[in-house]
Amino acid sequence: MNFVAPDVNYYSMLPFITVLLTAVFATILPFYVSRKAIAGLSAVGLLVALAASIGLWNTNLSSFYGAYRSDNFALGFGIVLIVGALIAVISSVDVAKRGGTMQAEFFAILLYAVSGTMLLASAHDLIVLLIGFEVMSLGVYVLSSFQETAKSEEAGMKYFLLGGFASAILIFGIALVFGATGKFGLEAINTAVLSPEFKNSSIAAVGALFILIGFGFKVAMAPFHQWTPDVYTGAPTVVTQFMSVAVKAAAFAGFLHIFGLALQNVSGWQTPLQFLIALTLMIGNLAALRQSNLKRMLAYSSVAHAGYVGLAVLASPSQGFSSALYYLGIYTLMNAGAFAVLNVLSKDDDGLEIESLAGLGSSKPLLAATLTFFLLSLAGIPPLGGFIGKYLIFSAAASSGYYGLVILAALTSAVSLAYYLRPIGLMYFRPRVTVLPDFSGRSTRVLLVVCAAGVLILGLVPNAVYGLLELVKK
Amino acid sequence: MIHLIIFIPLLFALIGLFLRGQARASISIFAALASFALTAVVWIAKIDTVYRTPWIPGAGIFYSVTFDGPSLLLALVATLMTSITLIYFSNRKDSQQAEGMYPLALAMLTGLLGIFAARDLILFYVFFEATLVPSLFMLGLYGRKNRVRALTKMALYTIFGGLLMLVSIIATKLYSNSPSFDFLELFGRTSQLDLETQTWLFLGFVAAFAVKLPLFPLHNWLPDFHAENHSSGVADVMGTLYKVGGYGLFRFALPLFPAAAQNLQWVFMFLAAFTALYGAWIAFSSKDFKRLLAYAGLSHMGLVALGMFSLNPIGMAGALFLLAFQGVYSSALFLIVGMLEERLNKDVQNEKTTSQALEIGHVRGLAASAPAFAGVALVLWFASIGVPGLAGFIGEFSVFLGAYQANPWATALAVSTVIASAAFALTAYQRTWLEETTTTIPELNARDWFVLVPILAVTVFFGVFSGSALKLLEPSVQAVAGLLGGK
Amino acid sequence: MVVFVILAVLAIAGAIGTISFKSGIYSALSLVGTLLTLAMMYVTLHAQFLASVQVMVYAGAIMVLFLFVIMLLNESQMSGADPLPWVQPVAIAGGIVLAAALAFTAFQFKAPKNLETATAALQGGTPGAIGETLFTKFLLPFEAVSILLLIAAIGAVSLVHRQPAHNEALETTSEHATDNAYSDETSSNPAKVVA
Amino acid sequence: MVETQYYIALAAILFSIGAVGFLTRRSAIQMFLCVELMLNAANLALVAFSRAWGDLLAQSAVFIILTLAAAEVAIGLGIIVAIFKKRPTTNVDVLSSLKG
Amino acid sequence: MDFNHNLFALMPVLPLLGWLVLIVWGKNMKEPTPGILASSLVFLSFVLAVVGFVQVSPMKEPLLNTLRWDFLPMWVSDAKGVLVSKPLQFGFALDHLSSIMTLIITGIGFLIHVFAIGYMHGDKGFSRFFAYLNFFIAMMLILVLADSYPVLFIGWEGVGVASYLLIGFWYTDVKNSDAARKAFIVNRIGDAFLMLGMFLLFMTFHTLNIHEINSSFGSVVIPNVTTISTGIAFGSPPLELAALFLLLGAAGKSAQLPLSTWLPDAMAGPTPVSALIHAATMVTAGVYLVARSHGIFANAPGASSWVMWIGALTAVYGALSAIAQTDIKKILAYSTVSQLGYMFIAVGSGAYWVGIFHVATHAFFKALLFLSSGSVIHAVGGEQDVRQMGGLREKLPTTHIVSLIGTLAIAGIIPLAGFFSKDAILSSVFTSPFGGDFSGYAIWAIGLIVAFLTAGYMWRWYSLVFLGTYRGHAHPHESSSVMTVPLWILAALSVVGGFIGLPHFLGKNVNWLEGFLEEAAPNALGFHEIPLWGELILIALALAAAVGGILFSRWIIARDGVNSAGWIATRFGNASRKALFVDQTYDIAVSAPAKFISEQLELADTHGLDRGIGALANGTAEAGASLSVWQSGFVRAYAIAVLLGTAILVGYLALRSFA
Repeated sequence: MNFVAPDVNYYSMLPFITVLLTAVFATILPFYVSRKAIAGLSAVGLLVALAASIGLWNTNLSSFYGAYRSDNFALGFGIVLIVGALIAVISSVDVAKRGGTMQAEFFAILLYAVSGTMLLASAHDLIVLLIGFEVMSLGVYVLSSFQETAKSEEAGMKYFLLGGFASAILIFGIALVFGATGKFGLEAINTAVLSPEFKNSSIAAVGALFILIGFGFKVAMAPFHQWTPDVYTGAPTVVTQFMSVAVKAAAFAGFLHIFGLALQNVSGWQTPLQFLIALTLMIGNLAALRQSNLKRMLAYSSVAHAGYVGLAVLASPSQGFSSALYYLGIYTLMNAGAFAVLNVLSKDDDGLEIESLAGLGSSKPLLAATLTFFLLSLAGIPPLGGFIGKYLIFSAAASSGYYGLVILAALTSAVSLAYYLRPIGLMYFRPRVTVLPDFSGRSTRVLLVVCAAGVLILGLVPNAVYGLLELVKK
Repeated sequence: MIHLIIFIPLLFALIGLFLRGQARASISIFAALASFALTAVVWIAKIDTVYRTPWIPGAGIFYSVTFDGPSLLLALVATLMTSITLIYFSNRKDSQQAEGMYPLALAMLTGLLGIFAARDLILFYVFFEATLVPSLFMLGLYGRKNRVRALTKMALYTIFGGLLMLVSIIATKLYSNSPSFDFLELFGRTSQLDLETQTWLFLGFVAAFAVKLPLFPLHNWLPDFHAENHSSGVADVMGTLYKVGGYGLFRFALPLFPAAAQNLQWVFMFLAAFTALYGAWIAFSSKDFKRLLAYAGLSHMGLVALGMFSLNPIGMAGALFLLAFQGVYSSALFLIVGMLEERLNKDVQNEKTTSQALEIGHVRGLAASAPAFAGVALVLWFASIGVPGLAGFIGEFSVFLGAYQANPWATALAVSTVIASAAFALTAYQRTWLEETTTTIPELNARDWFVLVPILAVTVFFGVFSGSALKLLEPSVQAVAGLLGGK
Repeated sequence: MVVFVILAVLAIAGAIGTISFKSGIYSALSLVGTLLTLAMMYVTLHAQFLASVQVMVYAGAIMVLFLFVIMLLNESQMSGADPLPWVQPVAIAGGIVLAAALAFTAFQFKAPKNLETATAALQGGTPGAIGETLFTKFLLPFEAVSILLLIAAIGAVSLVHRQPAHNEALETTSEHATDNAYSDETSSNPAKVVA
Repeated sequence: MVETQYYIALAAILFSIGAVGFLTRRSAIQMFLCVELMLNAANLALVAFSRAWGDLLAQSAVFIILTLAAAEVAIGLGIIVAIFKKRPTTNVDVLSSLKG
Repeated sequence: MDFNHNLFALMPVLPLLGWLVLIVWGKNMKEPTPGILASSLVFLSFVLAVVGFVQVSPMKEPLLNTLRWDFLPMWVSDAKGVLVSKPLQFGFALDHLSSIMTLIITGIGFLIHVFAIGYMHGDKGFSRFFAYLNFFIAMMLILVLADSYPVLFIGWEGVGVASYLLIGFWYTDVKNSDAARKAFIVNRIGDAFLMLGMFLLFMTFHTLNIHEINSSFGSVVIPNVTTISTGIAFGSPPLELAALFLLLGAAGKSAQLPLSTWLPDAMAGPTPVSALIHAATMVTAGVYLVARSHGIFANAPGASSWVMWIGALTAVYGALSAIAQTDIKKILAYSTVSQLGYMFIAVGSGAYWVGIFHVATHAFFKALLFLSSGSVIHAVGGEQDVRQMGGLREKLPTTHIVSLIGTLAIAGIIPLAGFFSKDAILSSVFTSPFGGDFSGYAIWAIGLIVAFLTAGYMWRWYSLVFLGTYRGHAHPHESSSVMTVPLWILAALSVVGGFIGLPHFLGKNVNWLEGFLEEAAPNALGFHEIPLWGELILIALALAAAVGGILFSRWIIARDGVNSAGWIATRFGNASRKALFVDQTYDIAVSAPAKFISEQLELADTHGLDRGIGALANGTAEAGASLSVWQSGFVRAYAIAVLLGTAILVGYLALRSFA
């Protein structure tokens, strides 16, 4: 029995390992060290992982026979995820007392979930991808029911049950895909599908469909989006922030990998996906119009944005990957920023009535200005990054011929202006009605300014980042 | 040199944010005058080099700007009028409460100069939408009672049109598979496209420009925008300058899709003529001065659209001339209304209600106490209804002359606006200035004259010696007309 | 073939039992029955090691945990009207459609190799064979699963650990939270709870 | 040797029964049981395919999914216990305060 | 800049300078200086006009000024179809026709300026009045000297603006401002048609230069652009339509029938204004336009006959309305409308020099009549109602004599100017090529009747004001010499004026004016000859009509007594005073519905469209609301969506592969 030495290349997994190590330390140390130190430790850990990912850029290493590959795509998503996690960690520091995220385990579980997302982003094997998916999901199930309030528990429960149901479907899909191709590796599946003696196209199609539904649920595409508003509103705001940004980005990484690489040539999933995207765009934007609670409105808006990124999945991999990555990068900054502002302004985790924002422009100028930046960028107003992101996605989808969807996306993003403009209008053009608590410490202020600057720079000088993404093209 | 002109106002707007009171006023006025001076230098030194650097090379977007004929003329008018308006605003007593106007106006000026200079479609779109934000803030921060309704209406109209244009911009680049969005590269390729695609792409562009012009069905935001704006008229002036629909049509929509333009010519000419008549006809019975001027502006824009869609060189040159100089005298009328309102509202309360003073017929016979003021107002009203010898006539006459060659019936309809505009202008003028005196107002003082003299000079000078402005427009109109094969 | 039919019928009966029994215990027990039948099926599919693992881990550990929790919560019978009466028939119809479609696609499966040669490579799914693949070709998932178990453990602990959070702010919120949690609960709960 | 199609058909049927069970039962634990059933159906399909392809990888994948199910049970029951300890019933419809 | 070419172009510049000076520094000038300044500037223009007249009379071609600049953008596609930019030049041209007009404008203008110094004595806006008068003279000169239609249009609208300012001079009274606004708007309607005419001309001739168009009938080279054989045949449809547009434009300015309602109201302005603008110069601009574009009208028979018919109908309408008027100036206003009708008959008949001849003579005696009524009003302290006057023969001897001369002149008594010009009109319409078989004679007959009526109402005017006993209660006194001197000059001109256009029977080349205008405004071809005795009969009949009119009027006044306004009481009298109710019909038929529609549109636009857009907006919002209802909060409801989604998609795939 010849013993085949496993090809383990630790250097390529450096960012993943650093996050894992920080998670382990964060699990052990809280018995000796104060909670703030743990937050600092996790932030440092994430920064080291960030540095490692940037270091690995363009190296295109892989280990475990290609099951774990740290190519530019994975590293790009890794960076986006780490930034999302960093924002969550920093903004959790100021609201720890109120947000019920006091226990030290909060950071441990958060970091484990982040490692899960990084695994998901760099996996080139269905099973590894599944494990990353599950680690992330379990982490977030726990985090969303972290607060001892009825709302948080209800959110956790709902998310867990529906999540379990969806992952069962996902696993059945993986089984069917294996059945049809006999392979787990993404490239291997693709070669199997293209090879002449590939016979089980219908099994593969059904398998692809099941995987589409599994990921559709996690990415919150209509009609599987229904859990998002309830869970986002119920969970603590910091967790919602992390979920809406990092979890969604990681899910899209998996989505792109599977449907961009493995099932590229399997027919049958494109039309349902178009139908899902159209539904998501409409439901996401229309439902948000009538919301009176800012947190719930941002939840529906994140559903809508899932629709926009879905367009990138449809587009050809060469353009689709880079525009999706750029969009998710910008989305992370602006959405996490918006949640950070919401976080410091609300007295509890039930979110904030939009009406109570009235007059914020004069009472808390910095918060109001940064929130305006984020909302305008979410709406896609030109000078800011949101516009460039939307433009790239629209042109990627248009170049693969999905004009109908692009026009629908344009119209729904016009509708989205209505509900993004309302808070801005209230903040600046209405006298103050209620006094809002302000938990923002120095760290959140710096965070907000950095995010707003990021959004502006990515809007004005996108080439600095987008140029790098050129290399993501396969 | 060109970037200096475009970005000086924005730079000083940011600096101005940190200053207060008189310092902010003088900085802002200096910025506007500086950009005006530089534009004048560009005009005299005839610099029309195209400056082009990659902005997002991956997506084929380049930062290419130049000031050729029409954009230079429009830029001159924009910078001149902004500096005059800011000087006027600094004279006003209530400029302390609305200090935000300075940076916002300068930000808008940068946007406008960007629009006129941009040669890359995406760059044009970015400036086109970005200019909307300061305008919305001006309306929102310093508007009247139901300003938020007007604000949302304007925002939605513009964004809807804008996004449709964005989609057709993307589709243009793809269909004509040109390497970049640069107008010169797209220019040759799009005319080979078949008529059907050209028409769809053309309609995408026209949707955005029809909102901005505005043309009939999409004009509903304009009266509310002007009625609800700050009574000093600064926001209205910037709004008048922001009517870039006509320029957009001339620069991008018509040359890129000649076949579609010729095919749909008669539809849009009748629509434009109808808008002109519709605007003038409603102006006759509008109650409030601001609304009256809004509808008068709508009627002017109808004529600009008529000239543009006539695809006839004379018509287009006239439309550009009218577009440029209506920026001068229509804005001046808004300033006159502002001065009037300031004189009548001695105790300017900052409660944002529609002040009585602006209602037509509320006060009468002001000429008795301020004859010079009445004279200046009369000259500006005559310029706005196109009495020969003033700048309005040159534009209007050439628009009609050109449009008649293309479509006599639509022009006949449009010429009737000449009568309707005389009716509403003189009625409004008579209600406030003539008839028996009900109130007396102070005569124009030195500072008012300092604001009004340049405007009158420009209106009269370019009404008679219009040659120099026409020489500016000639080359590019000749090029576009040659392409469109106008009759 | 006969063995397969018997086992299939048993499995389906067990599954139907799990979903139809009212009380938790009976459905858990019928699920255990299904699991055991599946283990036997694995044997026929040349996966002896998996069969034993299934029996030990799944039927043994996990189901015991389930029974333990069901006992712990001694939840009474489901009472009160179902707030969503239309869910049941729609679910059943949907399930049938799904089953039919899947079964139909299943029968379209064309085996890539003939069974004999394929099963030979399996070496009967003995622990040795599986161990070898696990530690060579399948090493990364094997390691990755360890993270999964780690987070499961910490998650469970932190969920329990939540209650006696020691900071005063949370103290107040938690008392306050739990009281109103029930108050609005019962009022909003349409099903009249039998005390 | 029984053909693989039959095993897959059986897996499909078990999967659908699990799905229906998830929707009809109103107690959280029983819904969770149904999810476990669906997972087992998937395992069966995988084992059947591993025999069809003669590839032990699928069996080790089943091994992984087993541990995954175990972890999920740990967390799931943790949450269920944490939540329903304070509530009289494990009826999941009770948890419907978040809506709109 | 060579001097002799651009000297005449200075004519409009001087009064414009006067306007500028008076507007800016007018206020701080003491009473008479603005008047003197304005009058002297107009006098200088008059000198320039005379110099121009001397300079241009020997020349055949029009004298073009060299100081030109680009005014309007214009493109013409040359032979190869390539667009060549040929912008329209802002320039002037002086030829025989325009030099005569400049003489009339500056001459009469100067006299009226001098008269106005006396008339406007003591008025608060003294300098403003003379500024506006100078502005008017400048604009009228631009109109007359223009060498292309758009430059003519500048003068055209310029005089419209001047008349608006002057009619509404005493703006504090609502009636005056309304009259001014009405005048401007009705003029604007005429201008709109003139514009359409210009566009059509450009479409057919590719140029708007007047001399190029007039000379382009038959194939001729249009300098340095193209040699196009115009192919514009005699009476071709675009030509007829263009001529019609020009006619409607002229009708607007010269208060012909469709657009004649504004002139009587224009009397609200001061009397010198009525004399200068609404008698002598501005209203004749329409006649000048037709004469200037003689090429077009000569080749458009249909349009020319239209011109004649409109002239005839307006003449009758004017005469009938003038008979029963009670306001001294209103009588003269309607008389002007009727005389303008005469001029349109003349130019319509193709004899353009006759039209200009009547413009000249009419300018003399109508200005005379207006100024004398001005001095009468001045004497009786602003009273304008003839029923409060009478018996002023003794108190105002000079005004009486000059008014008598004026009345006889306008009636057309033998040696005075009116006789010759009216006779020339009647004989030209009698022999006109455009008369066709019937309409020539019919219009001649109408002309005779109008001559009879004119003599009648003028004599009534004279007798009501000067004969009988003084019915008013002011104490009239003769006006100062500054007002009587212009009256005497005008009286002399009314007497002598007729001799520049003696009738043919006195000899072939004895008629100076026809010869002088041979090139500038050649007659249309095809005047048929009438024998000598025929001409004599026509003259006799014309004279008979005039004398008969006067005798009839004397008989009526003798019958009902000079003080009783017998004619007014009858129903016919009432209709005549209301100017045949034309004004009222316009208000009901045109302005009321236009105002109503405008109000409805305004309401619809501000609220109607709002509701529409509002409905759309909350429509989408409602859709959003219904979605949140679907979000029921029950876990199992969400799961159902997942299951159904799966079932449908898989079913779809199965079916697809099955089908």
